[in-house]
Amino acid sequence: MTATTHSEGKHLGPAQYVMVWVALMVLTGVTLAVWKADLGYSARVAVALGVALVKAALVAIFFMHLWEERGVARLTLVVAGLLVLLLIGLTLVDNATRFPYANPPYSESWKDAPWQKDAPPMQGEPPPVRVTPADRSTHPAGHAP
Amino acid sequence: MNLVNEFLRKLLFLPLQASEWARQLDYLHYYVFITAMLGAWVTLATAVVFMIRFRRKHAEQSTPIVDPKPIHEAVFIGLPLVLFLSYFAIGYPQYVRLQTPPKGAIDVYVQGKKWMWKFAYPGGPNSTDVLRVPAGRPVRLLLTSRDVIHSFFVPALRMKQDALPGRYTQIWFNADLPGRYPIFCAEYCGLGHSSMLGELVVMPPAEWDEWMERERRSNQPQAQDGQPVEAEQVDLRGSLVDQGRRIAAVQGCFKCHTVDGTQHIGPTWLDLYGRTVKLENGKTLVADEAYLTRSMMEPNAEVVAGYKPVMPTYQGKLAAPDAAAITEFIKSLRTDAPTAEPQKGPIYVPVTGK
Amino acid sequence: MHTEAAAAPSRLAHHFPDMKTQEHAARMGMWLFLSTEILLFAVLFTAYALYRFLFPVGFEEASRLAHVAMGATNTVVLITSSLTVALAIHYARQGENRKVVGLLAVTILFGVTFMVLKGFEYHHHWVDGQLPGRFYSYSGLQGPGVSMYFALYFLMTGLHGLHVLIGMGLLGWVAWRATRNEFGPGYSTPVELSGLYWHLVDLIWIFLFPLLYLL
Amino acid sequence: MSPSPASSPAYQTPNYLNAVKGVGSWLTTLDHKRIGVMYLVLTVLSFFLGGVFALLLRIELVTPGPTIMDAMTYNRMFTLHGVIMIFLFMIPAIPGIFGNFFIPLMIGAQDVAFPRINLLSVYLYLAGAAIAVWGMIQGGTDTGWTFYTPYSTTTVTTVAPVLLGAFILGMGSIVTGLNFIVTVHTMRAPGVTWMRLPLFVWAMYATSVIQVLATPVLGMTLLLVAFERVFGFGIFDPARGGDPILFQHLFWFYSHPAVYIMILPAMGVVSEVVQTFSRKNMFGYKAVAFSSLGIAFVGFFVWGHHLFTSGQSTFASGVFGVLSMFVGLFTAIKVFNWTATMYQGAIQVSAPFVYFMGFLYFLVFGGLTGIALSTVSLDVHWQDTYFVVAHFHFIMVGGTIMAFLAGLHYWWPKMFGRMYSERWALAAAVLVIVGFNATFIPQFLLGNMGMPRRYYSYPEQFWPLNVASTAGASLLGLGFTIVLVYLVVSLVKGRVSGPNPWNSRGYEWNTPSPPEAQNFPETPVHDRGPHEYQDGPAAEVKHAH
Repeated sequence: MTATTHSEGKHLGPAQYVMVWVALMVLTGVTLAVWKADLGYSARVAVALGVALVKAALVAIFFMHLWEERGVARLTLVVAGLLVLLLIGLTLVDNATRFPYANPPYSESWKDAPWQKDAPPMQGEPPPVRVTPADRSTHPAGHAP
Repeated sequence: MNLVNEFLRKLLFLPLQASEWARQLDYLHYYVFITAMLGAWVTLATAVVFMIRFRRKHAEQSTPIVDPKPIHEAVFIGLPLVLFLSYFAIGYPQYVRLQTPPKGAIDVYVQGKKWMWKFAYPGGPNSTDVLRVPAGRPVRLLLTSRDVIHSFFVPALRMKQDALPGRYTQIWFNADLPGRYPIFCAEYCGLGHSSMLGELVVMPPAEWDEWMERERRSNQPQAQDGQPVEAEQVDLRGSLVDQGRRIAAVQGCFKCHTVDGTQHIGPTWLDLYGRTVKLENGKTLVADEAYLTRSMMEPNAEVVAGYKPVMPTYQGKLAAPDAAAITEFIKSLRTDAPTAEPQKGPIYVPVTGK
Repeated sequence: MHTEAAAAPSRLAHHFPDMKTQEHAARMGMWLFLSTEILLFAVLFTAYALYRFLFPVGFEEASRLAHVAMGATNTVVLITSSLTVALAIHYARQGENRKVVGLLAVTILFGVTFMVLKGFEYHHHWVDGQLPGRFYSYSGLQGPGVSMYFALYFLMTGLHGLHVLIGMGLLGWVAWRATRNEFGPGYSTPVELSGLYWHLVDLIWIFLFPLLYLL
Repeated sequence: MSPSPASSPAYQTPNYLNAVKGVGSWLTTLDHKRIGVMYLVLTVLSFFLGGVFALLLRIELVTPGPTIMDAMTYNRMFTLHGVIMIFLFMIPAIPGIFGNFFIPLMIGAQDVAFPRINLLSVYLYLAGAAIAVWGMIQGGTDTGWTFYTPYSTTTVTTVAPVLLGAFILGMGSIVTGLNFIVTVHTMRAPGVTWMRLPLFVWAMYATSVIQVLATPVLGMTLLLVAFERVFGFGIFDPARGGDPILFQHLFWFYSHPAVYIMILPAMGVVSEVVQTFSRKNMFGYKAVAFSSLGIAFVGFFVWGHHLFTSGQSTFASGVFGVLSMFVGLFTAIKVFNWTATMYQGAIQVSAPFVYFMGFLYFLVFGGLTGIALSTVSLDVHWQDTYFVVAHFHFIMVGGTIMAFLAGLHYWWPKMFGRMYSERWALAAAVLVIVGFNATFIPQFLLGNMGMPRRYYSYPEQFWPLNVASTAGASLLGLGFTIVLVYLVVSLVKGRVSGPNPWNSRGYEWNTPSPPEAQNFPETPVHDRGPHEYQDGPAAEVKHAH
């Protein structure tokens, strides 16, 4: 009897694994390069998430042998992924379409609150401070792209 | 229609309908009730008839295989689906109407707080636990909460909306039946949840206008439990008493202690200084500066009888001058003390509706 | 009683008809477990998505405080460790237990590297007061959403780091079994399962890295 | 479970109960049947503990003001009632007892796929229960079982142990579900095709999918609440920009599907009961089987109908509202098919069937009130009132517990080889059903009147209906106690049942009662579906080899 339950002839060898690894490395490089180039917010998000998806697919299909696996494993992964999207998606749909001031104070949807300054004070809430990256340049960790 | 409405309303134990929206909602309620009852009882009666009709004759009785035709399953799926979707088709537009206040609605700010409702009207007047609205005019409520989630519920309006801490939710109504209706808190909020009761007073419009005018003229907003107001925040070097009040508010003392003598989680601060208090362990002592300070730092060492040892320690959170300021503030809270200048509550600015 | 010892000669538990079914069952169980892990992280991803949506400026500015160089190094380290695990599984199926031990040792070393780098990052954030929620005290960046970013940063990387540690433990145990020449063409399930777990840890990092460092 | 005297004929034959003796053999057993029995003992204990709390709560509510306890005790008690009933009884009971005991017997397997992990789930249950109970002794939680933030993150009571307990119980639940999915996939005996799978197994399969995929979300969410309490990270803290509604989204993403974790196994049980006692194959087998999967699937899309008044957006409420109607649809399909199964059957009206009829009644009304509740605008009035309380007790107690009792009576002779007293069983069944109606119908009316839930005291207009409800609850308590007594008595004094007292053709009845330690000496091979009664005597089961 052979090694595993997998159907014969589909096993990957070390060479293929190394090729996948090279692809993953290249993709990591692409992400970093795009980040460095700073092509703008939406491009950065799209590239970063798109590349992450491709990388994840490579790992799942080749390293995790989804390629050779029976249908159940694939189904499991796909269903789990879809549920994650469902949870994120519907939660975001709610927050995006709510009565704006039902979102956390000073969040994006409060931007144009016409009565924000006159609204009754709320306990324990921080004042809306602008982001002030003042001493970042002197900071050792500072490294704006 | 009216008779049928009254009959079904009483049959279902529903309270009075104080707005047109409530009436509309009840019509949907009746529709759902009648169709669901019909469907349920037809199904259950069928089951009972089968149970009686097809009793077992002998132990090894064999039965035919009865498999459904596609039409059976189609009916089983189609009938309830059509019915259920009709509920949604009627109910959802109603909900949208409830969530969309009309232009020109009177805005009232509602603040839920353990365990009371506070209402503030445009122009300054405010009240606790009693919401007065004019009959026949739309009112928009902007709800918020001071601590945890509360839910503003008026059964007579069939209307409920959660009040969330730190942000606003809205709802509106147009009560058209003058009268007094209970307000409940429907979201569990702790010890006093069931006593967080309020009253909605729907007044004839002319009466309400008069009341409002009177309130505005004597626009002396009441104290909000010592909560700091903007005017106070500006003056950082106020008297020790004022500092004490501010620090106490920031530290959240008023979550448990009141300054007006009402019972809460902790003893009230009104007239506390110099009072002889009885402790949990039977001893008595006089609440002096030393005791008050000790209570902040080691709150559970000497607990006043009748209270739970739930206060967190402020050791390390309160600097010594701060503790002294709070003590001074407590000392200033005396019923026999001459009244200081009236405290200013937050001023609410009207909000234009959609 | 079907203990490990009783099943040792054939490794076939009494309630399975054959090895093939047993291994299939084991792998299916592992995949289901991995899906629970994905949903465990989904909670944090949802919180991240929501707060990023609500506080885009705060999150963007805060993510610039992340140490991209170390994060990128860690990405490379984890991806490479995935390769070594994949190779270890390959050789376990061939019965080359010495290679398995070596590759797994390298993998664990990568895991240690990852954790050490992570420790440096944590240390920097700690020193600067870039901490979650009420502990946030960094004066260089203040504003809505900033402390939330660090709350999520620490929760996500912390949970991930915990998984790395568990994965290292699993791989160590498997490597120890490989030193006893246990694996071969007929039996390599433990290597495959702990390998799957390690790959999942890598998979999650592949998403964490751009989300927390680059966006 | 005290073993019977050796002289008793029921236990003269070797079976799983007497195969190995001693407490130690039970604590380390890998036998799925013994694990099922352990779950039976543990969950029934929890049920009665939760039931005592329920009765105390009802007594407190007999008068509008304080009756027997103060508000703090009341708040802790309803929290514990909820936590115990949901996490320690509803979720683990039917999967833990009947799922463990009967899935392998039904699919012709010798055990579940991972017996050691199965035993682990019992210990996770014990550990979770112990930690939660320790939390109770420490003072108890007063948040309600929903743990809504920011109340749960700011209350002064002991919340963390209960959160941790629920987290561990969740792990046990995941492990059970994972085990069942793999078992059903890999261990079916020859001839047990997917389309011959007993409907109980189908229902358990769908349940397991939910358990595996939804429970981690709850676990992580509860951990975040604990983190929030201990460290103040601010994920749900409104003062730090956190969104309390996010907690509700995450919580209901699990807890709505969790309702189906509780009711789907019940639906599976009654599918078996109605077939056996009507001597009929299921009308619309495929519809019933696939509607289980349909419920599991759609159940994930509807969580937002718990948030209609929370500040959720109007649009999101519409999406969740319309999707909720489809969940009701799948339940309706099942109800119609069960009813149609009785058509041209040969119905034996014994205790399990009476419970089935009770189940049907409660499910129809519980389900329809659920549909009414998810009608978006009506929910605005009913949300957080006693109407909701009555609705979910109709489904949970009326549905799940009726089915649990139906299954317990149906499978009791299989599990222990003894018959209970049929007369007492019928009397108790009637008492339970009447008591249940008397308890919860007044609560529907209270909800219509507008009485909010979790009320320690209430205005006087709610008084009469509360008294009625409490009276009903005492009947209900009496009924459950009678069931417990005659079932325990039957273990010692009950008539020996023989292998198949109901003449059922369910696959699980092809074993001796009680079954032997090894389920099948030879792997069974089935050439027909379960519950085919169209010809003469019970079908012979062929054996391989």
